Amino acid sequence: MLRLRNVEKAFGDVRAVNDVSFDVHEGEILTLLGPSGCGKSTTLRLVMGLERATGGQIEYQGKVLDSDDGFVPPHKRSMGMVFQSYAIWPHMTVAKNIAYPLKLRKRPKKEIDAAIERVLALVGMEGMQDRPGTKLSGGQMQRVALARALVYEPKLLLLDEPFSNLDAQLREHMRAEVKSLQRRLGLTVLFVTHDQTEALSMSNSIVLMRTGRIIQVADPKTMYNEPTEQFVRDFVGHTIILAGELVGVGEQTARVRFPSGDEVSGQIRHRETLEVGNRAEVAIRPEKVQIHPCDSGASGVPAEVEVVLFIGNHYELQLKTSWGLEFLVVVGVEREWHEGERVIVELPPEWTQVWSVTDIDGTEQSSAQRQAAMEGVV
Amino acid sequence: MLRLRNVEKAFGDVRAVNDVSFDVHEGEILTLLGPSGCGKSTTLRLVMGLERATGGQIEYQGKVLDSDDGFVPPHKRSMGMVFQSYAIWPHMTVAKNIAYPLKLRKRPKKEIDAAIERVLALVGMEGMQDRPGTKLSGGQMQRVALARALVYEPKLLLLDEPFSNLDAQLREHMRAEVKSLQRRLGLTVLFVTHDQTEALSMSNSIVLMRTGRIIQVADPKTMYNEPTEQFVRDFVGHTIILAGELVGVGEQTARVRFPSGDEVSGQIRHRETLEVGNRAEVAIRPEKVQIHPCDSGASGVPAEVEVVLFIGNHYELQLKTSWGLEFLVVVGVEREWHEGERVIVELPPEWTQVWSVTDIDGTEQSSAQRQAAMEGVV
Amino acid sequence: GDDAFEEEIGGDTGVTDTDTDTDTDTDTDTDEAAAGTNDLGVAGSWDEIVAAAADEGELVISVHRGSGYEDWCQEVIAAMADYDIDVDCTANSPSDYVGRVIAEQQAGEFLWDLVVAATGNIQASLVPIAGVQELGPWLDVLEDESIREEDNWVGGLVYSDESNRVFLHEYVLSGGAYVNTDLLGEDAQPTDLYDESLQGQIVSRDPTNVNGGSMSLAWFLAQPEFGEESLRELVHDQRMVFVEDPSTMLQWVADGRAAVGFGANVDDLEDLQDAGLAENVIQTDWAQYVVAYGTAVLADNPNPNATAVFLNWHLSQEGQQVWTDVTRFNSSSRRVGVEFPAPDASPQYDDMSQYPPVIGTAEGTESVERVNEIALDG
Amino acid sequence: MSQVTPETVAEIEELTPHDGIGSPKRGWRQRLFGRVTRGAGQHWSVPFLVLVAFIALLVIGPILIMLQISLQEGAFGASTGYGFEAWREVMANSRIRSSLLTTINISLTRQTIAMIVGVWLSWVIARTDLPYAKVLEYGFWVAVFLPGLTVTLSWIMVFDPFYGVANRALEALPFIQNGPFDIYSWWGIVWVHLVSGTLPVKVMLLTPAFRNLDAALEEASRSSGATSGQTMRHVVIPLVAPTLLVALVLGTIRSLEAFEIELILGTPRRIDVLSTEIYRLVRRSTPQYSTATVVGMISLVLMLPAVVFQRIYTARRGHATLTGKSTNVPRPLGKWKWPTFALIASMVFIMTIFPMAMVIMGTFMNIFGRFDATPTWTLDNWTTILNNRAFTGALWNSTVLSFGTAFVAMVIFSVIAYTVVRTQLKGRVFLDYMVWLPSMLPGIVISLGYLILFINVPFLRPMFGTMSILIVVAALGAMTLTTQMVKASLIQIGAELEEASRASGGNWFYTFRRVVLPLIAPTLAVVGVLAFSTAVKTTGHVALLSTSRNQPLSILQLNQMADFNLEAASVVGVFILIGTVGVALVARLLGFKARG
Ligand SMILES: Nc1ncnc2c1ncn2[C@@H]1O[C@H](COP(=O)(O)OP(=O)(O)OP(=O)(O)O)[C@@H](O)[C@H]1O
Ligand SMILES: Nc1ncnc2c1ncn2[C@@H]1O[C@H](COP(=O)(O)OP(=O)(O)OP(=O)(O)O)[C@@H](O)[C@H]1O
Ligand SMILES: [Mg+2]
Ligand SMILES: [Mg+2]
Repeated sequence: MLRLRNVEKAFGDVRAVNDVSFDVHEGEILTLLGPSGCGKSTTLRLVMGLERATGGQIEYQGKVLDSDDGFVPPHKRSMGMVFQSYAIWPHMTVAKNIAYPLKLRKRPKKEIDAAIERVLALVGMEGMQDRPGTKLSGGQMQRVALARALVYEPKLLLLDEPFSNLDAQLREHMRAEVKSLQRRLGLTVLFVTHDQTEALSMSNSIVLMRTGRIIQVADPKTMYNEPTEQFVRDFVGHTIILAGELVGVGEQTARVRFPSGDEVSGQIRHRETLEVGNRAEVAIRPEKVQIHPCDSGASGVPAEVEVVLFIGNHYELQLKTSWGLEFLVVVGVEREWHEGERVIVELPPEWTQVWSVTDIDGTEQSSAQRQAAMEGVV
Repeated sequence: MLRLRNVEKAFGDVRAVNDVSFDVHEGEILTLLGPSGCGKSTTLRLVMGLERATGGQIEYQGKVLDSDDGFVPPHKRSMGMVFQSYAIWPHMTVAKNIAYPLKLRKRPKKEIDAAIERVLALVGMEGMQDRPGTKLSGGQMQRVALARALVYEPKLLLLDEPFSNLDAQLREHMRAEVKSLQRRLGLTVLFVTHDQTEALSMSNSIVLMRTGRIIQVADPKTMYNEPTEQFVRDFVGHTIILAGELVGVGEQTARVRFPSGDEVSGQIRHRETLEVGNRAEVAIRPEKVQIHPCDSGASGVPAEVEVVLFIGNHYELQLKTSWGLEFLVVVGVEREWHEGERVIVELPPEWTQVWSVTDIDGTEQSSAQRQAAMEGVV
Repeated sequence: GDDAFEEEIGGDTGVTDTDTDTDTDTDTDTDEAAAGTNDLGVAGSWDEIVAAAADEGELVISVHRGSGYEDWCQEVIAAMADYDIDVDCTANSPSDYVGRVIAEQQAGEFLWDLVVAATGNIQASLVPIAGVQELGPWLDVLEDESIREEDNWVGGLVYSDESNRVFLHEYVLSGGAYVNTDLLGEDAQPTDLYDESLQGQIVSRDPTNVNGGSMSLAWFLAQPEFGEESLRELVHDQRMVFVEDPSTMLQWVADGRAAVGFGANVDDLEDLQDAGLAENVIQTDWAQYVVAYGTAVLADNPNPNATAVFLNWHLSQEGQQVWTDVTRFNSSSRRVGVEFPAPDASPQYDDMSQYPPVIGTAEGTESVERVNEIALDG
Repeated sequence: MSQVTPETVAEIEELTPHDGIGSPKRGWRQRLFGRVTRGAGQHWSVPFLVLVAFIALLVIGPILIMLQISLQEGAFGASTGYGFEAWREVMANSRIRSSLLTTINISLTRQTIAMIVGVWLSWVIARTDLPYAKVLEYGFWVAVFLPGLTVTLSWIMVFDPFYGVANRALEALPFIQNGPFDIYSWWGIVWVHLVSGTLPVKVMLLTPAFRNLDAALEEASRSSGATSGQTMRHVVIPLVAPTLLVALVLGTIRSLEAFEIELILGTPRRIDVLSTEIYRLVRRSTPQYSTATVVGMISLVLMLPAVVFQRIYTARRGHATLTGKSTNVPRPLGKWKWPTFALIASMVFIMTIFPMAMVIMGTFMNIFGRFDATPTWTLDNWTTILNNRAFTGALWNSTVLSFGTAFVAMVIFSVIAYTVVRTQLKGRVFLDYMVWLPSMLPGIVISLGYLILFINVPFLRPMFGTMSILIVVAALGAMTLTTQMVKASLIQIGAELEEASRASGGNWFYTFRRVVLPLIAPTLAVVGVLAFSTAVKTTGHVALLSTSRNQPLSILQLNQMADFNLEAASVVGVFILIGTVGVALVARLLGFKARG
């Protein structure tokens, strides 16, 4: 339905979007994911026609929207958009903001009134019709922006972090509503979010971007379980990374020894770069790790509980290995953990991956550097 | 350190903040939590002095800031604030935005330059000094806003959803930085967030608000495990609610029978309102529920798996009981679940609570109403 | 010099072009010798002229700006309506008017038939470039023979200069010194003004402005016993004070802020005295001057027959009586037999030599310019 | 796959938002004219170029004509060739040099005071919880419409060194012998200018700009520890700088042009300014157009750098201050609330109520300001005017002229402003500069240029003698004000507000009408009303173009003034006042309604 081919957008020297190609199929939810400033909003703006691409081609429903030869203006694209900055018209009331797309389409007044009421109820703002657009709380503005995009049921919805200022309940509710709307009306949604839960749970496929480029396109499960790059692995979900020395490389698995002498084995990623004797990274999702009391006799890496964080339905434990590496794991609430307690961390080999060590600059900077920067401040 | 007493703020007819009293102690992180539009931002603005309270009194470090008798203007309050709307000055570059509070304090140029560099590194935006304030992505603006508030190390930091537009990685990083800064400098933080994880994990105490009023003030664990009201229970974390008939009321526990004939027992909340024969609500956190395959012989409520959502480190199952009630549970990834599968839901009595049925309008409207509203739209 | 001058006129007025268009076969403007035989573009007999005038149906007149002239326009419109001539009568300030006419004529546009106004500007600017026609031939075609007779005009057929283009039909007596009788005697003489005690006590409408007090002061130039040097002395050594408007000047004199004032008309004084003010102020019979009002036909005027009909009415005794009745308070006419509304305030037509050169004639213009220069010096 | 038609391409490309910010390494050409052509950047549009050419003809035409006149030697109309005689004469003239200095001095003093006080006033009116702010704002509007001459005479009554009531009152005090005030002085001129126009106009123009300011930007500054003054200096003023600069440059241009007050108050002390010099030159028996034009050109040359600076600064720093997240929270004045109100209300009294009372009273006075006249009161002035047979026609002409001008100004010029701010069309920068020109030569000089232009250009010639020519000329007179002010207010509006409309399916016109127009409505109301009142009061520009058929009230008033019949002229002034005040009221109500 929507097809981007080698799309590029440069603002002067800044290449906000660089050689981006992907397809969005009818009726699907595609999520753009990536670190702040990676070009997600710019991509949406290009699709909407609010910016003209400096290169490449955008097609929609078989028509070329943007190429070297021509450009279709936003109002002829029949898409709907929620802006990251809301773009609530300050001179209109809530009702007028929402009625706007319908008035444009010359719908009868009665229908408009009914639609406003429905959609306001949908976003939980009934009775706020006559509030001026400037006298709303942040979340209310965001909901009005969402209501305005939903009210006229465009075929393609572009949502730029539409729930970022909503509380969890409302956010879940809105997610469900959007998904349900999308199913009922067969809408296609191009979605930008910084919330991984949202990205993983809502999307049919995910486009992961970084500094303007696409790194991986995949469905949520694949992206989570089979990241093609370290950057993807680290950006999507949490990963515990333990560096050690490669002591054995097999067909599918490899063994790594940690400074403490403990060894673990795991699945090989990017085999070609692994050589015995080199340093390697052992990566595992925190929820796959098993934590045992130190007297349980389980095998694994010994560590000490440094911090216990309560996150409602689970604990986050900050652990520290004997050689000083710190990492977080997530554990259930069945058992209480205490700071200072010694534990054994079991890394089940089927969930453990072994990567060669490369530069990790996914977030533009290593945490060590950041740490240094912060020390400076205080 | 900061003390609010019966603070009230009315905008015309709208009582945005109503009879709010709480204390923030030196060096603590206090989080304001509540549904969108409940008056969180307004409370922060009152503390900052951007609005004058229409009633009550605000004290800070022993001085009265705002009362019927007087008012201390914002610039004399030596607090720092991150605005929900960022409020980046469009006529200044990133560096100038951040330097502003320091220039006001007449710090030497060298010190300012160093501080800017440090704080930009801290928010992961090094090298963006000379970017105009308007040519930034949403997340970058938010980080500049944060940097601007952190750079001059005010004693009291007011943060209004400061991470809402950041990706998970960055958000976690920023959280850690703020917490670490807060510890090092002994800052006091008054924090608004819609992210429960953030609220539960970062705060020393939480103030839960609703339509301008305080509902509960407690530390995170208490709030999660011992909500004083249904609203708190439902707002903080997820709750599975199963309605049934009270068949037995004991000292501490009660038994409830569901339409299917299955019975469960749980801890009593608000005893005085419970009477045998009445309808009652059985509430349990989704993570406390145990799901067993239907052939496992476990006891509990039978249900069918309707939807399986993959959330990275866990699954969310939407289940449906035989009498048609739908609810979500969270399960680990050890086992794959299939849509259509029949399961047994076990409710461990120690985590199960029994509440009397009252109006639940925590989010201003029941989900049934919302559902109805939405059907109307499509 | 002269050749270039002639060329300029011929070229710029584009008369040759217009001639072919408008059936006039002789060049009115460039060849003065041929003016006598000039075909004015009027029909043969008077009846034919009147008929042709009705055909033209239009007449465009510019009249002096100020009170009464609009009323005169209404009279003209009424009178010409009898001949089926529609009169477009516009009040213009003469200094604006000449610029306008020159610009139009240079563009080959000949829009005006007649101008009836104070002659100063016309004499100075239009006469030298033959922007107005020689009037004699026009008088020759008029039905009313009395108009052509020297005896019917006091002083004969007088023109602003020897090119006989602007016919002076009215002299208005103006000026005089205005003396505060409390400070100076009723019979104050011009020599009294040189008394040291009057330094800073003499006020004049700004003589650096053509229409200001310069005309009264020109009187000093014309008197053999005064002349240029003593005028300089009067203006500079006696520290004459300038004001912009006559009413202020008179009020200053009346209030004793000045002893003597120049640059008002007797009607200005009369207005004040009617209101019971300035009763201690008298107008002297010295420092009076005469302004000429003239009638002229514009070059290549568009409606020659109507022009003739108008002149026939305007210069008749009846027409002159109308002029005298409706224009200024102290208006008069050179036409014999016309009654003046204020005979005392009218010039003594039989002895014009007692006045300085008539303003509106070539010499008058020159002397005013000299006063300008003297006033501007210093 | 269907391709886009060229028309669609043209349509959108015109409307692609642009920004004036470029990399720091730009050459003077770019700084002066904005971005240079680059691929998808600027583009051509034939209809737009035709419009630019037409405006260039109307704007540059007269100036070239005036330039030519300034080079003519000899009397106007009898020129003997071309040369620099007039220029040399002006340069050598020490009087003109000192007038130039006085002009600069008076203008700068006035503008500085008006700017400082005006910024404060409009900020208080727009951004705080000042009681009756809208009423007070309207009070300043009315001050602008009062007839300048009568107001000047009213102030003479107060500050005249001899009988001025202020001096008399002070002399009643035991230790003061002579009242200290003298209206016939440099400061007297400055004062009357300030209260009768300079200051109220600033308030009028600046208030809407402060309204379109997101309150959070100010709040962020105060939260960072800035005092109100610091916030003003570092945040508020830079943010509204585009509007401030336009108001400042325009104000300066206007003050170079004004001469009535200087003529009355400056004459006794021989305080001359360039505009009075020009006035005198064209009033000579042989009008000295060449010299007058040269003097006019001097003020143009004086202003050019300011105009260029204004454009460069705005292009570099023009930033949206009204975005899709804006909040509008008035700043509480606290205990200063009522004292501030009292101060501003007394200013409104001084600038509006007092002079307006004097103007109206004056029309019923036998001799203006003379309460000792018998009879003191009379209806004669009214009967004179009402019985004037030209009155009804002139009233009608004025109505047509002023509504026509306001319409052209608001509709056409706001589209031009939009084009300049929001598109990448080739020629828009040229247009932007050009728009300044019509106000840069005094009306009294440029009117001759218009006359010559209109009779010499074949397709303009038919307008001659009709109302349309007056409307065109009056509109040109209002062009700078309208275009530049609307431009400045457009700069304040975040592009996303328009984008949201286009994303909702609104085409350009719908978006303009429903989003842009309401947002700039307050400014538009101000400039519309100013255009209306300038048109209704205009004399200089149209003096040479009106005939009896299209003569407006203002020219009729001139006829009264020619006789120094101030009282009757005031009657016409009252009609003008009533019309403008009424229109202003309606415009305000509509403007605020549109704005919500
Ligand atoms: N200037 C104003 N005038 C009138 N009502 C206002 C104004 N500002 C806020 N409100 C209302 O006051 C209530 C509280 O607003 P506030 O901004 O404090 O909410 P909040 O808790 O921060 O919500 P959110 O999470 O959506 O940001 C809201 O219902 C809002 O609509
Ligand atoms: N108008 C502009 N001029 C120059 N650079 C820009 C402009 N707009 C955005 N950028 C830059 O382009 C890059 C991509 O911006 P974009 O808004 O698409 O990011 P994003 O992925 O949406 O980020 P976020 O999650 O923070 O919203 C950023 O580095 C940003 O600084
Ligand atoms: Mg973005
Ligand atoms: Mg908020």
